[in-house]
Parts: sequence; structure tokens; C-alpha cells
Amino acid sequence: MQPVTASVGAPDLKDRLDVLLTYLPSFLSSHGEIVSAVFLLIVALAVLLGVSVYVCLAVWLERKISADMQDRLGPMRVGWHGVVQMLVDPVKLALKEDLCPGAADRPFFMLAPFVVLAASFATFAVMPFSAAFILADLDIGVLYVASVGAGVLVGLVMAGWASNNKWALFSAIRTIAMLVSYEIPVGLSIVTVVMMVGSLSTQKIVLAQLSDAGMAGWHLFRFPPVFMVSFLVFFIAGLAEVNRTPFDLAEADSELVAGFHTEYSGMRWSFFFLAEYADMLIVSMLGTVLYLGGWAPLTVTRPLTIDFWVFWGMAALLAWYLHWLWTRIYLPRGEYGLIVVQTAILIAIALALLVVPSLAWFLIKSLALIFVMMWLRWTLPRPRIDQLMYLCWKVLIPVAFVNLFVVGVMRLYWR
Amino acid sequence: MSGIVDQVQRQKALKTDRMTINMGPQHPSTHGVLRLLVTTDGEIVDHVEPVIGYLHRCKEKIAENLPYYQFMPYTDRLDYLAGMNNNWAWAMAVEKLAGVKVPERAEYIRVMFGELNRIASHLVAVGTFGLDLGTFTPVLYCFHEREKILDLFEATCGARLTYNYYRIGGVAKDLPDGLVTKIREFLDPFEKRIDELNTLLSENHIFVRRTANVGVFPPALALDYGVTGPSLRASGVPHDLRRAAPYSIYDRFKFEVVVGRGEKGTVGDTWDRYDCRVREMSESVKIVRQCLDGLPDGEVRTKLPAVFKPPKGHVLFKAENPKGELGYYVVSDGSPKPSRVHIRGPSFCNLSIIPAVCRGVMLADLVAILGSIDIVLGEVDR
Amino acid sequence: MQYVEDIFRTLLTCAQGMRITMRHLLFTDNITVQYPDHKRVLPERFRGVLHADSTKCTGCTLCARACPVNCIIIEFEGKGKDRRVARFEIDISTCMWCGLCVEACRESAIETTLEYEISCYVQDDMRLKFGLGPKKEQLPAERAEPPAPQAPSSGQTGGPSTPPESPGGSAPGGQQP
Amino acid sequence: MVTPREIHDRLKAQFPDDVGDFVEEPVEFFSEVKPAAVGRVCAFLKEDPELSFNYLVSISSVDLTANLAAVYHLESMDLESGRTRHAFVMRAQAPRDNPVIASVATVWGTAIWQEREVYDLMGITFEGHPDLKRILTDDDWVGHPLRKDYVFPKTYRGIDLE
Amino acid sequence: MTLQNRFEDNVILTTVDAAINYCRASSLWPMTFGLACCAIEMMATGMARYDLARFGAEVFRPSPRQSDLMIVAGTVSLKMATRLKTLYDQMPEPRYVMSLGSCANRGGPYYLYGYHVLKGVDRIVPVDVYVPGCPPIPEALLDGLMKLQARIREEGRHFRRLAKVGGETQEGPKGA
Repeated sequence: MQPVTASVGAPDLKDRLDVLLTYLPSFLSSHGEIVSAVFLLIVALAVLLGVSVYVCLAVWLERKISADMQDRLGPMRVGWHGVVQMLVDPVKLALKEDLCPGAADRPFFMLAPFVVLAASFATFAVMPFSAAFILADLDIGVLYVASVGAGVLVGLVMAGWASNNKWALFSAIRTIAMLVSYEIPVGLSIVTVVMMVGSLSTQKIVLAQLSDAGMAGWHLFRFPPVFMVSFLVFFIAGLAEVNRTPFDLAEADSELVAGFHTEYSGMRWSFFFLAEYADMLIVSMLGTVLYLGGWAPLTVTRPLTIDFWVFWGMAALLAWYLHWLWTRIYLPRGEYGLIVVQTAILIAIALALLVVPSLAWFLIKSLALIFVMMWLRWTLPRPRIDQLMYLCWKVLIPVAFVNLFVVGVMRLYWR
Repeated sequence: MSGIVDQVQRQKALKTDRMTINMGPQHPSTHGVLRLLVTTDGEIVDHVEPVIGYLHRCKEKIAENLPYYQFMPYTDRLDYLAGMNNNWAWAMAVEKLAGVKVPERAEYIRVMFGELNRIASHLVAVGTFGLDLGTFTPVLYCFHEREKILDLFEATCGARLTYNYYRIGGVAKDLPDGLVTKIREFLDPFEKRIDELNTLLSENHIFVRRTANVGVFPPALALDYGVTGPSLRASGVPHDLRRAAPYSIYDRFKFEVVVGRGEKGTVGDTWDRYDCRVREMSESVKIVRQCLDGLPDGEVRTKLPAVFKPPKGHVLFKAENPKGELGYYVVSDGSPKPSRVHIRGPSFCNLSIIPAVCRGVMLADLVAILGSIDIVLGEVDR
Repeated sequence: MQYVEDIFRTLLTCAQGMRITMRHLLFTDNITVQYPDHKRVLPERFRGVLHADSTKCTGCTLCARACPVNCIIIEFEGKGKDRRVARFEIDISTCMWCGLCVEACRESAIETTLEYEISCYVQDDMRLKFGLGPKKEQLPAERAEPPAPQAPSSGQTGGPSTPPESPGGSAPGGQQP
Repeated sequence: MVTPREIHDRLKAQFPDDVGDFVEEPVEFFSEVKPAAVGRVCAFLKEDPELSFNYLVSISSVDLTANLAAVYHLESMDLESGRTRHAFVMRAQAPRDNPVIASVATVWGTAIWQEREVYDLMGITFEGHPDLKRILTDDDWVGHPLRKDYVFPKTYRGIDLE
Repeated sequence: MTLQNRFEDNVILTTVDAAINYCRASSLWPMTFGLACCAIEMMATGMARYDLARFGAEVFRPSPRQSDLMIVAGTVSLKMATRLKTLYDQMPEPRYVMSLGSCANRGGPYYLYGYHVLKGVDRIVPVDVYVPGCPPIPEALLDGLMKLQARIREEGRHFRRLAKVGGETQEGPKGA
């Protein structure tokens, strides 16, 4: 490429542009990795933003669902049905005074929230949102999720130890015991699925479940009793992984005052809150990928397959619930905010179904799992720490092993 | 081989020291301002020493400086979940001292509101016990029922928590019209709500595993520490003042004393104490129904002289409160003001058993046991 | 055996518990009373804040003696025939809402209103002053019209951006100048 | 059903010089006991198979201007039927300047806290009590509030109490 | 500030201060600090019928670090007063105190003969709103909360201490 000599006289703007334009394509093509790095950065930021928006929505949804379960109303006065509430909390938390207790181990105290956040957000890289849209299609996708997920444990323990508070120390020790021991059932249930598919990459796992039989192709319904048990083991262990009730022993309000984030206030505390909801999303996404066929769509049109009935049944139930809501619930000031908001969400999901079907299916299934997590939170009491360990070592792991063996045998004889 | 042996030696030599933490006066699971000095070895609680007095409001000194009828509102604030029963015990203590007669209708109204308040107090006890173990929803269902009872009380005496409704010699005002039907409307669906609570909480296997065989009170030890009320009955001792030493008109009502059966574990464990309170609620419903059926009419208060001077003397009167036996020891020297009033708070004695029982127990169980004996700090600290 | 039975019992009872919460989610109404917009109808015996009607009050101080906390302060001026109540104050920051004063007063000059929206920012807003009693001889001639108890100061508590008017929490009742 | 008078006579027989006379004031009759002998008398009342008072209802302190008294309400309850067999009231008086009464903390567990409360509010020291310190007011509290001649404190740890 | 309420409800035209104050006002997280009978009424307010969550105060934070509203509900005895002061100091800065009930306002029923009772919380902690009542019914607590929210909205520059409406409150030790 022969360099273009500048014209006589001071090179004006137009000349600079010409030089740039002629050089740019060659420059880009030769430095491919910088381009892809910038592209990845942008997409990562997009996912990060998406997850934060999801977290705000999830907090609002949890408050509303828990309120409805307890016959009350949840946030109402901040905008329509508290919709603005999810913006108000982070702003208030950001403006709180940033305390660090005197005797705390300062560097670790400051660093802990970021470690937790980094670990939980890193696992989004591998989640297959749709056929084309995946940040990094690693061959060891699921293994990556399990290992990076353990990073959250490091952050929690750092927070618990650094805040030099006896309660936080208590909850840190409990967190170690719980999270480490629940990694094994999660790992085992992943192995059963990977054995079926033969590859660790999340994209291949989903592709294995993609078949024209719709739901029947999902792993959950392969060799009926076996995989359902494995899904149950995975879900329970995932709950413990995320410190959600009934396993929220780490920040059990009634025993330890507020668990490892007793000493945290304001923005730092909201990072933990963010990480908890992000973990919840990861576990439900992982569950969807492994068992519920990731972004594999439900064949809605063919009445023969069961998912036709499942889908339209669910739609009918939801429509009936909306109708019931429209007539029964009385709302102040005459507006029917809740119903408008809910219908808006439903329309948005329907639209997304038409525009990007696979992404929408993936989100619907994860949100369903998240709803079950919220549902569990408000019904079940909290087991003791030794009962928790008993549940993990004496129940989940043996069941997972037996399951693994049975799947191995079946895989050998029935393809 | 020797490598393992000295490794075990080193393991034993590892010095683990006790950690003293205090579940301070401001702690979500202590029912109010109670501080527990807990020395733990890891999760196992080695020794518990409750520190009380954070709500000491000098009730006994106030009682010495006020005439008898003016101390009545202070009794509401003793066990602030059962205001009516405290008023009742104080009214009867003074009536026994001065020999005041109480009209028939007032007795029926007193029994009815005493039992309704027992249901309300047990609802809070059961609800917050669920809160201590981690479930958040049952407490809301229980408070929803309790709100209905509070509406009944508000309609009769005007306050939700501190009623000051009983008077020495009867009751302040007669029932507003239409209250009897409202009480029946409350009672009928109440049984169904108790069954719903049972399926949601008491039958839940995690709840059962968390409470069965935990914190067992042997009957002799319980009585030695002065534990009374549902906690004592759960240990198998059918001692209920309403049946053992029937005061007021309790001998006219048919109800059975609820005793711990040890369904889910040994008799006298945390689950039994919880279950006794739930079953006691349905007993109280029976009593209120019998009251409503037999409610006579007539005036509700005997006339007392303006300056009421009981004779010189002293009496200890005990009534069966939701938490246990609430006793007033009244010493009068003939003047309109009592010369000394000692209040025997049931929660004070129920709480004193904690150090004896909670040795070698898990931290989470300590919270469960504390929740199951259902203490109210207004009565502990007086 | 015990091991297996435990697992199934846990799953079964958890499912039953979840059925109940789902039933509450879907089918039961919420029972929230949305306070600023819908106010609960209070029973007529409700013991709200006290209101002393200075025209009926004869200054017999029975209510002050009946109060366990002595939070009713009555001062007189003048002697003999034209003795009258100069200052009648109730300090509701120490009052215990027991209603003994209402029972003690024969002329029912002091009553409990249905008013409860009396929170305020400053201590001395909580000292209700009920003004001068009428002079004995002027009683029939210029009986001041007792001010109607102020409408509960809910005002227009609309959306987020409009603060309710008069945040000063004006005390109800006859706070005559 | 044993009446308080018979119990008093049996005690008189057992501890002739320690038990005073049987006072029959209105409503509740009680018997006087010397402060030093309270421990022995209570131990006897509990161990005696026929009396077996296994329930100490309450220890109340009374300020009789001349001296300070502690009134013990006891009950014997049979654990199977829940019936109270019989009840008994006992009073021990101690001089005002140096009030010391023998402790019954070793006899009944509930006495540990009740005696600490009586010590805290009335100032009667119980010798033989495992750890006699204030239970309701803080350890640095001055004076015993329930005495008739108690003067209210003006300030406490820098907070004025006017 | 008058620019703010010329438009109907949901159009928000505001300055940064007002926006921050609005956020701070509508998500006040109370700290569980129940002492006596008023604590039961506070719990009843949190329950289904009066639902404190409607005001954005859903979470009763157990630890003082994460809460910004301390509702002193009940009698403050002298033994508790020192603990209350340390708890107040542990709260991060934009913190508010609501004194619920006569006992917290000025000692209430224990004003005369209560040797062990603190005659009013404002002697040790600056109080922002007093809610009279013994105990005040849940609606009175909500009314107090709304008045506190109204006052927070009119707070001056966001880090300056509260603008005192109606003169200076008692000279309790100021916050940071």
C-alpha cells in the first residue's frame, strides 16, 4: 500500500479525512483482535445493563408477588403501583454515607462487593441467549459456569471476615460450609446432562434438545423419572448456592443479625443485593439450558404435541387470572395500574416472541424458574445448618450418584 | 501410620476458645429488648445468660403512689399483648381484698373478652414463632385474624391495645349493640383459618424437624423454675388455673385443658409448646361461644364509694394469663393507695429456665426455644 | 424406611404449604386499607385525642385529679364569685389515652374525638391549649361559638410531587388565639 | 388438703425456735420465720414427702418501715393431675440497716432470679445465693428504688432526668 | 420549589435536589427497634392491613447500617438509652428519627414516678417527627411517616441537616 502524500500547503480537514478513510479498513483488518475486543466490550456492557435492569424489575416483582401472596399490596405510592420504586431504591442507596467500621480490615472490606459482583456477572458470558447471540461459545461452557460461580463464595467470605463483626464471621463460616458442599450436587447433576449430550458447550447442549417434537425433546422429559429427579436435585442445590430461603442461612435475619453484610451500608450493600439477584438469574438460566431446552421453542402450532396444550393452557390461565383481577381488585384513584402494567408485560413478551423467538423463550423459562424461587421464599421455614449439611451429603449427593449411574446405563443401551 | 497419629494429636492440641457474643437488646428474634450473653463454641451454645431490665418501667413504684382505680391503665402495659387479662387479674385481686361483688353480666363480659384476648395473644405468639424459624407468611395471616379481634375491642372500649376496660367491681361500659353478632361472625370462619395455619406451618416437615425434640422441658425442672401456662402444660402437667382453682365463673364452662401429647417428638419439646397454643385457641373459641349463649342482661358495674378504701390486709391473687400465671400481691394499709404491689410476671419466670435448658444447643435452636416460651418484655422487666 | 419417608414427607408438606400461598396469591383479595385515600371508619367510642369544651367546663378539676399522669393543667384567676379557668392545657406527650378523665367529668366537658392525625415536628405542638373559660357572669350573654373540631388535615395528598399542605401538623380542637 | 395452720404447727414442731407465730390477718394467713432459718425451713418444706412444696410462686419484698420483709408464697402441685394440693405463705423480716436473709436459690430454681430482683429493688441481700447482682436496673445504679425513703436520681450517666 | 406542583401527579419536573429528596423520602427503610407496646402497633402497620410496604418501607432492616429511619417505638429506659445512642451513631448519615408514642415523646405514663425511664428520646437523639398516642394506631404512624416524607422533600441541599420547620428542635446532640 503506497502512502498517499499530502497535498501542498497545510493539510486541511478534508485531507486528514481522506488519509483516515483510506487507511482505516486496512488497519482494522490487520488488527482483528482489537476490533473483536471492542465489540465484546460493548456487548458485555449491554448484558451488564440488561442484568441490572432485570434486577430492578425482579426486586419490584418480588415485592409485588410476596405482597399478593400475603394479601397485601406492596409498593403503591411511588408512581403507578410502585413501578418507580425500583429506580428510587438504588438512587437512595447510592447517596447513603459510605461507612467502613474502624476495626475492619479496610482493603478487603472495600473489595469484597466487587469480587462478588465480578464473579456472578462473569458467568453471563456463556449463557446461550439465542442461536446466534452468545458472548463466548466456550467448549467448556458449563464447567466455566460452575468454577467461576465459586468466586462468589470468595467474595462473601471476604466480606464476612473483613467486617470484623462476630455475626458476619458466623455467617461467613456458614457460607463456606454451605456453598462448598452444594457445589457437588450441582456438579453431579450437570454431569448427568453432559453425559447425555456428550459436550460441555452450552450451545451444543441446547442444540441437542432442539427437535421438532417441541417439549418432548427437552432433557427434562428424557427417560421420564430420571431426569426429573436430577432437575429437582439441581434446583434445590442451586437454591442453596444462591442463599435463597429456605436455605438463606448465611443472612438468616432471625439468628445472625444480617449475615455477612451486617456492616455494609449504602452502595456497597446494594452490590451484594445485585449479586444475589444476578445469581438467582444464573441458576435459573443454567437450569433452563440444561433441562428445559434453552431457547428451543415450543411448537405452538401443531395440536398433536403436548406443548400446544401446555402453552395455550397457560395462556388461558393467565387470561382468566387477568379477568379475575380486573373485576375483583379495587384500586385507589380509579386507575387500574396493576392490570395495565401486567398486560403491558404480557404484550411485551408476546412481541418479543414474534421478533426474536428464541431469546423470548429462553427468558420466559428462566422467569418461570425465578417465580418458583420467589414462591418458595415466602412459604418454607429455614432448616438448621446441620440439617442442611445432612440434606446435602446424605440425600442430594447419593441421589445424584444413583441418577448418574442410571443415566449412564440407559445412555449405553437406549440412544 | 505414625503420621496420622500425630496429626490427630495436633488436631486435639488445636486450642479452640469460646466466643462470647451477645444477641443484643436490638435483635430481630429477641421478642423486644432482651439481651442474651451467649458463649458459643462454634455453632454449639455453651452457656446463655439473659440480661434483662432494658424495659424496666418501675410499675411497682408507680402502684404505690396511685389510688387503686388509677393503676388499671398501667396493668395494660404489663403484658401488652393481653391487656384485658391483666386488667382482669388486677380487678379481681382488689375485689378479693376488699370483698367487692361483681354483677353477673359483668362476669360473662369479662370471661368473653379475656378469652378473645387469649386468642389474640396466641396468634401473635404463633406468628412470631414462625418468623423466628424463617417463614414470613404465617405471621401475616395470624395478624390478619388478630386485626378482626382488635376491631371488636376497639368498638367496645375505644383502644386497640391498651384497653383500660375493666373496673374494680365490673366493667367500664356495656357492650355496644350489634357486637354479639360481630363476635359470632368472627368465630365461625376462625377454625378454618387455624387448619390453614396448620397445613402451612405446623405440619411442614422442615418446621417439624426444626422443632421436634428440641429444648425439652422436663415437668419437674419446669415447675422448679416457676414455668407456668402453655409452656408447663406442654410438658405434660395439666395445670390450668381456670380448671385447678376456678376463679370468676370459669366453673360453669366446659372446656378441656390442652396438654402436650408429644406427637412429633418427646413430650415437652418446642413443637408441643407451639401446638398447645394452637389447640388452646380452639378451646378459647368454645368458651367464648358458651359465654355468648349464656350472656344475661343487667347492669355491668357495682357502685363504689368515691374514695375507695379497702380494709387493711394483703392478698396474692393469680389469674391464668395467655403467658402463664399472672399474680398480684397487694398489701393495703387501709388508705386509698396500696402500700405495696408485687407483680408476679409469668414471662419473668418462664424466661428464667433458658440458662438451665439451653446448654449444648445449636444457636438456631436457642432462637427456636426462646420463641416457643413466648415472652413479652413488658412483663419480664415490669 | 425413615430415610426415604423423611424425603417424601418433606416434599409433600412443602407442596401443601406452597398450595396455600398460591391460593392466597390467586384467589384471595388483598385486605389493605390504603390509608391516605381510604380512611377506616372508626367506631364512635374510639379514644382519639382529647378535646376540652371550655364553655361547659366549670373548673372543678375532677379530671385533673383522675388523671394518673397529671397531664391536665388547670389554673385559675380571680377569687370567690368570679373565679374562672385561666389556663386549661392537656399535655398529650405524656397523656396515656386511658379515658379516666372523660369518666370523671360530670359535665362531659372533656371528650375523646376521633382525631388521630396529630403527629408534629416540634415538642410544644403537643401541648393542647383550650383557652379561657367564660367569666361566670358573662356566661349567658356572649357565649363564644365553640370552634368545630378541625377537619382531619389530610388535605390533598396526591401523587409524589405534591406534599400535603400545612406540614406543621396543626393541633386540632379549640386552639383559640 | 392440709390447712396452713397444720403446716405451721408441723413447722413449729420441727423448728421450735426458728418459726414465730401464725398471723391471721385478713384474707391470707402466714407464719413468721426468722431470716437466718429460711433456708432450712424451705428445704424441709420441699423434701418432706407429705408436704412436698415443689412450686415457689413468688418472693415479694415489703417495706414495713421498721424492717424489710420478704414474703414467700409456696404451693405444692402434683404433676400428674395438675391439682394444687395445698398452699402456704411465709414471711421473714430483716432489720432495715443490715437486711440479710438466707437464700433458697439452692431449693427452687426460680428463686435465683426472684431473689436477685428483691435484692435489686429492695436491697435485701441473700447470703448463699450463687451470683447476687442487680437484675433489672444496671450494675452502676445507686440505691434501691422500692424503699419508701428512696430519692429519685437527678442525672444518670450524663442524661439529666428532670 | 413551587415550580414542582404546578403539574398534575405524574409529570416530574424538578431540580436535582428535589429528585434526590424524593428518592430518599419514598424509600425510607425503618430499623426494627421495637421496645414495648408501640412495637406491636409498628408490627401491625407492617402487616397486611395497613401495609407499610406501600410507602416503600417494605424491608425492616435488622442492622442499623442499612436503615435510614429509626422508629423509637416504646419506652426508653435508662439502661437502654446508652444502647440507643450507639445504635443511632451507627446509622449512615441521611438518617431520621421518628418518636412513636407518648413514652418516646416525653416519658408518657412513666413521667412522674418512672425513676428508670428516660423522659423523652429527644434528650439523647435529635428527633424529626413526634407521633403522639399510647400506642398511636397504625394510621397515626402512617400519618407521621407521610409528614416525615413531606419534610424530607423540603430538605435543603442534599447533605445539609434537615431544614427545621417551625423553629429549632431541642438542642439534642446533632448528627454528623
